[in-house]
Amino acid sequence: MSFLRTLIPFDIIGGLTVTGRYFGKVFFSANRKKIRANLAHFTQEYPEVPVKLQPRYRGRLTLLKDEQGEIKCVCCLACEKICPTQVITIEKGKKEGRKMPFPVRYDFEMERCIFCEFCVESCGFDSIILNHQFELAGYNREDFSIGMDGLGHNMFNPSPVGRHSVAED
Amino acid sequence: MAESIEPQAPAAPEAPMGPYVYDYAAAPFRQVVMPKTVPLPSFRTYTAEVAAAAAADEAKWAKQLADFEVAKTKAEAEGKDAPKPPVRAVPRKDDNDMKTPWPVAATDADLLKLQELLGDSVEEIFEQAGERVCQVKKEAILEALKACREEPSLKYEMLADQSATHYPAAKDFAFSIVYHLTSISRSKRLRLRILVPEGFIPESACDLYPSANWMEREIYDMLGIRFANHPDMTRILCPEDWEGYPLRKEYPTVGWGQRDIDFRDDRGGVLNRLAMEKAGQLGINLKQPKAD
Amino acid sequence: MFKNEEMEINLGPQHPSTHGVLRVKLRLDGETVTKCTPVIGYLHRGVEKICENKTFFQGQVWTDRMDYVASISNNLGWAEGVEKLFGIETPRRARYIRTLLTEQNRLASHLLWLATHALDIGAMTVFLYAFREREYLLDLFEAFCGARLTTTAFRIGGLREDLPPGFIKNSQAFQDRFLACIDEYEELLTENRIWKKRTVGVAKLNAEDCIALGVTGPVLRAAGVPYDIRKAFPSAAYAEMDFEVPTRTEADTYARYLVRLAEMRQSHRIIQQCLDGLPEGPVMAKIPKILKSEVNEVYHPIEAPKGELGYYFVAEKGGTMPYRMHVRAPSFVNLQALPKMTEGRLLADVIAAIGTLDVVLGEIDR
Amino acid sequence: MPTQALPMIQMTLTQTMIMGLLQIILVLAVIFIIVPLTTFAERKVIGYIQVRLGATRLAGGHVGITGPMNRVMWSMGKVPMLSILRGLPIFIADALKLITKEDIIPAKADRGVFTLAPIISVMAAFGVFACIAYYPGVMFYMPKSVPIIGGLPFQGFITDVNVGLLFILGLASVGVYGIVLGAWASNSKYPLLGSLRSAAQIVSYEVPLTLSLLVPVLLSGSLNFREMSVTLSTGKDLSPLSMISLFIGFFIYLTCGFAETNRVPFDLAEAETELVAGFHTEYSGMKFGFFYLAEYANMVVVSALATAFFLGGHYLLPFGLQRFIPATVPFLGQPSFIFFFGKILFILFVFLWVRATLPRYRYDQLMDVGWKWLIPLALVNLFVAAIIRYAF
Repeated sequence: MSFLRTLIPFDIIGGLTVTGRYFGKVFFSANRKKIRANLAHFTQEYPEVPVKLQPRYRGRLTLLKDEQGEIKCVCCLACEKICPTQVITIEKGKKEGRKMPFPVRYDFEMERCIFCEFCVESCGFDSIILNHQFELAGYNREDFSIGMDGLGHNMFNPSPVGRHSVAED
Repeated sequence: MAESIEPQAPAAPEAPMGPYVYDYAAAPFRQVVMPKTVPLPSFRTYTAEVAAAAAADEAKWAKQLADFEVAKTKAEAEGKDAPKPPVRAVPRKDDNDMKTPWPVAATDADLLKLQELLGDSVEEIFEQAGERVCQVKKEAILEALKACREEPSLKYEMLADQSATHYPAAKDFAFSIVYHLTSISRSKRLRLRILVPEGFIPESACDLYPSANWMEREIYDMLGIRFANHPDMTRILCPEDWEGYPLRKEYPTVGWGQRDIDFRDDRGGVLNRLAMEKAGQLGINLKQPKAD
Repeated sequence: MFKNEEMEINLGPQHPSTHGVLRVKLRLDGETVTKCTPVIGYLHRGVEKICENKTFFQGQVWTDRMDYVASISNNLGWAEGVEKLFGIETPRRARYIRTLLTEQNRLASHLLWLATHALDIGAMTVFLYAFREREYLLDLFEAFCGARLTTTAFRIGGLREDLPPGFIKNSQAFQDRFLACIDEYEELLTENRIWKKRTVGVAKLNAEDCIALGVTGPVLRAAGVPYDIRKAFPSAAYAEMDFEVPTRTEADTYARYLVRLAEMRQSHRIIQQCLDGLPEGPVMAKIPKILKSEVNEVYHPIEAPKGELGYYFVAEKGGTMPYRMHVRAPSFVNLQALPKMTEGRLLADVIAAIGTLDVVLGEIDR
Repeated sequence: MPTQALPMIQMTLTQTMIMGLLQIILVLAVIFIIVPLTTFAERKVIGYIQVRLGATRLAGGHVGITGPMNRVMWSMGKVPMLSILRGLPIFIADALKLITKEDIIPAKADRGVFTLAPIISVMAAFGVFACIAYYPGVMFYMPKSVPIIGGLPFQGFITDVNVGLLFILGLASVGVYGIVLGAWASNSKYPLLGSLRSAAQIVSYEVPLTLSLLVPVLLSGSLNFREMSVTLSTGKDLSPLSMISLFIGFFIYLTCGFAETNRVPFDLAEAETELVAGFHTEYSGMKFGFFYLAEYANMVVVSALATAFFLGGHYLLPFGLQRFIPATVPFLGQPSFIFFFGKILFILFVFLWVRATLPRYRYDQLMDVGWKWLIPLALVNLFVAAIIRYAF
């Protein structure tokens, strides 16, 4: 009996059935259905179809402004203290017509950031968030050092490289 | 013609990498803060501390009473109102879910059995945070491990973990080595502890528990404690030629050779100013980048 | 007339099937291994030293990066170890959610193990099928804590936030389809003659050797020892869960494969119980903002997917940082058994043995 | 039947050479199309089996010649048209990459042998195609207007050797020298192990392969590729029982074919997870490309042999079942180029399908399977075939 079982490879046929079934499924569905339909394959066609991120996704650190366009940060330095890799540097300053302290400098070194969101957790004024950017690559180290000034590449705007990953919230 | 006579400007020194170059040996993050205390949990020390604290509290109270008496008699003598009698300070009770686990006297049968077996070799037994701790003399560790492993009422079959801690502030020892034993059949755990001075070579547990092989190599690698009769006492995680033992307290957190050059572009010269200030305070040799 | 020499060959540190930067020095007589020496340390980052300089709150992010395949298990060990150090009682809902996530992470880790182990042995399709399910789990982690691998999921005293809306529904959707997926892997592998030939009787390690070498986890259970820390020293909400500890007695690679598949089924069961019986209540205990420790030392073991993961803390009086932190990494101890498993066997069995030990180099080298 | 008897036409030497050259060019062109297409198909088939899409980036993205069309399709929320062919140009890209890559020869390698080895491999693989009949007769006649060769028949094979099968088997086994020599010459440890495995494997699997091919030889009574193919396919002179023998022989042959071409589950010579890349670890550039070409050409050869001898060759039905369709039926009863290539493509698909499904044998187990199972089985099958041939 076992001799026959060895001769007739039912086990291998079983495996081939599983893979063959998937081949058929994907072959007949992959290129015919609309995007976001119930596809048999699991590949996301990433640059063409935007990635769907969860609301709590931890991306790049961003400073927020309130309705008047005023920076919300009041320089309590909680984020600077709690940061496990010390990537935030804040310098306190004064500004005309503002009672609370004002950050003259808010520097963020993304090259060492580990995206743990401790800074956001420690912030008592909801003045920072981690946005939904995950495409954060750069060509040189200066690209990873982000401050309050700088054209298009600062703490308020999303990084210019991440064109496909900014979520709408 | 005038140009050719003019002496050539001396060649500028080679530009340092990046905006700043630190004197690594003197860099602030290298300044190691050595611990002042010996955080070695021990029921004996704890009871002594509690007793001392209670005595101090009592003495303070007695002093307050005495002061009050003095003040009272003084006030009576001067005909003023009597001062308020002192209130004994009640320890502040925090409203939170924390119950600090203090060491308590050993009541577990295993610990008592171990003390009975080993006799004088046992220095201390106690329990803390639900864990059984037995501190034995450093020469008797092999004997203690053998007892734990082979005594039928103990039967700790597995050496789950072995590690060591550096106590530079301690006087008569430098390291504690802990052995975490597990009894799979009885679902129990036990911690054996020895205190060894610098340079002492404890016996290896490899013969009794082969799992100690790599753990002891790691201890040697990280803290520099050698073990006698170990089959292969070499470094395991660091390279063979590594200098120093990283988990000792005098070893700086940032290893030798790490570059501390800031690669960010300096916005408005703020960083430069800050760094110069800091360097001036610390007396660090901070070269300025070449101006171009 | 002919010179007869043994050949020394370096398997790694760059090699397709050493799961990272493991280097195994092999001495080969033909294809037979006569001596096998694992060399580790290529990924050593000094986590223990770093954690001595970070507060109890901050140190958790380094645990993500040890066993990066099962980071939630590592987070659980850290959080519960620190809670044991301070004597913090965690709310019941938090413990249930921790159990839920840890078990989901165990599934993710075992799926990755199955994927890479099968790929090592040559079955490349199981890799993608297992990754498909793992992707779903990673999306769940992303929904809960915002990251897929480096989760930093828990906080000392409980959780940062409650479960996000839709989490339970999505988990239930995963639960409903997962058992069929395991059946699919079994269809591809369990009865396959080549798979059986490559795994049955390969890399044996009997119970005595396992215990002597400190080997824990599925490798020990496949040798017939029903030692599971979730049962023996229950933490989180495992004491309230109803599950079995699957064991086999063959102690070979095939038995470990079956044990891990059975464990995935048990994890599925635990997740279902967590989802059904999730209690209401707060998720964070009342603790002071800055934790100051007393002189204490604890060793807290949990059952990570690879075996016993232990955190050993020494705390000083009034300290906000651990005086000493040590990790008992399961892969580190398990890897000691590699020479015993492979010496005298063929080169291809070394690959199977590395795969069946399920080593993660981030955890071994720390 | 017109296909049975070849027209005997006296040709001059020049005419023979020119016709031969034309046929060689045609065959080479077919090889150079089908082999890269196989690599593309490998990406796609294995991709689909593994619930992903395979290669889609070339001619599938927003840029390039097909970019505008794709952009429109994506913006409409649909995957691009012709998307089953997305990524098709990758076989051109592959070839370009291999040709333009730096050709590294390790410092301590034996330069001559190192260069010779891939050439041996690729020559052996391509030489085999000389004896394969793609069509068992005249495909068409050259038009009269062509000078010198006007009016001559263009046959569906390069040469019609009387001992064609022997030639194929002999030349195919030369291919292993390429692997062994290349690995030895690279003076490295992993290739050495790979080549030892490969040599042992090919030597052991030649035996059952040849034994399983002896069944068609015995049944058809010929060694000529074209004659064997025609006899076995039409099944006119064969006993119906010979189908059993052919059926078993087919599976033995296919198993040995997997081993001969070093494909999963017998890809020990280049077992990626054990020996990094096996015998071609040190090869790069077009030298590696030659090994690559040889492997896929060998796959095509194995498929062609299986098609011709077991699966009914140029006719529709396999294992001599063609006898049930009379030759008078228009398309199905006639030999056709399409059937032959369709079956080759199917077996190539099986190669990929099996590659995606099965794990890999261990070295000693491979030997076990070869010597303890396949050789006895092939011998028994041969014996059965002999009985069928002479008793019925």
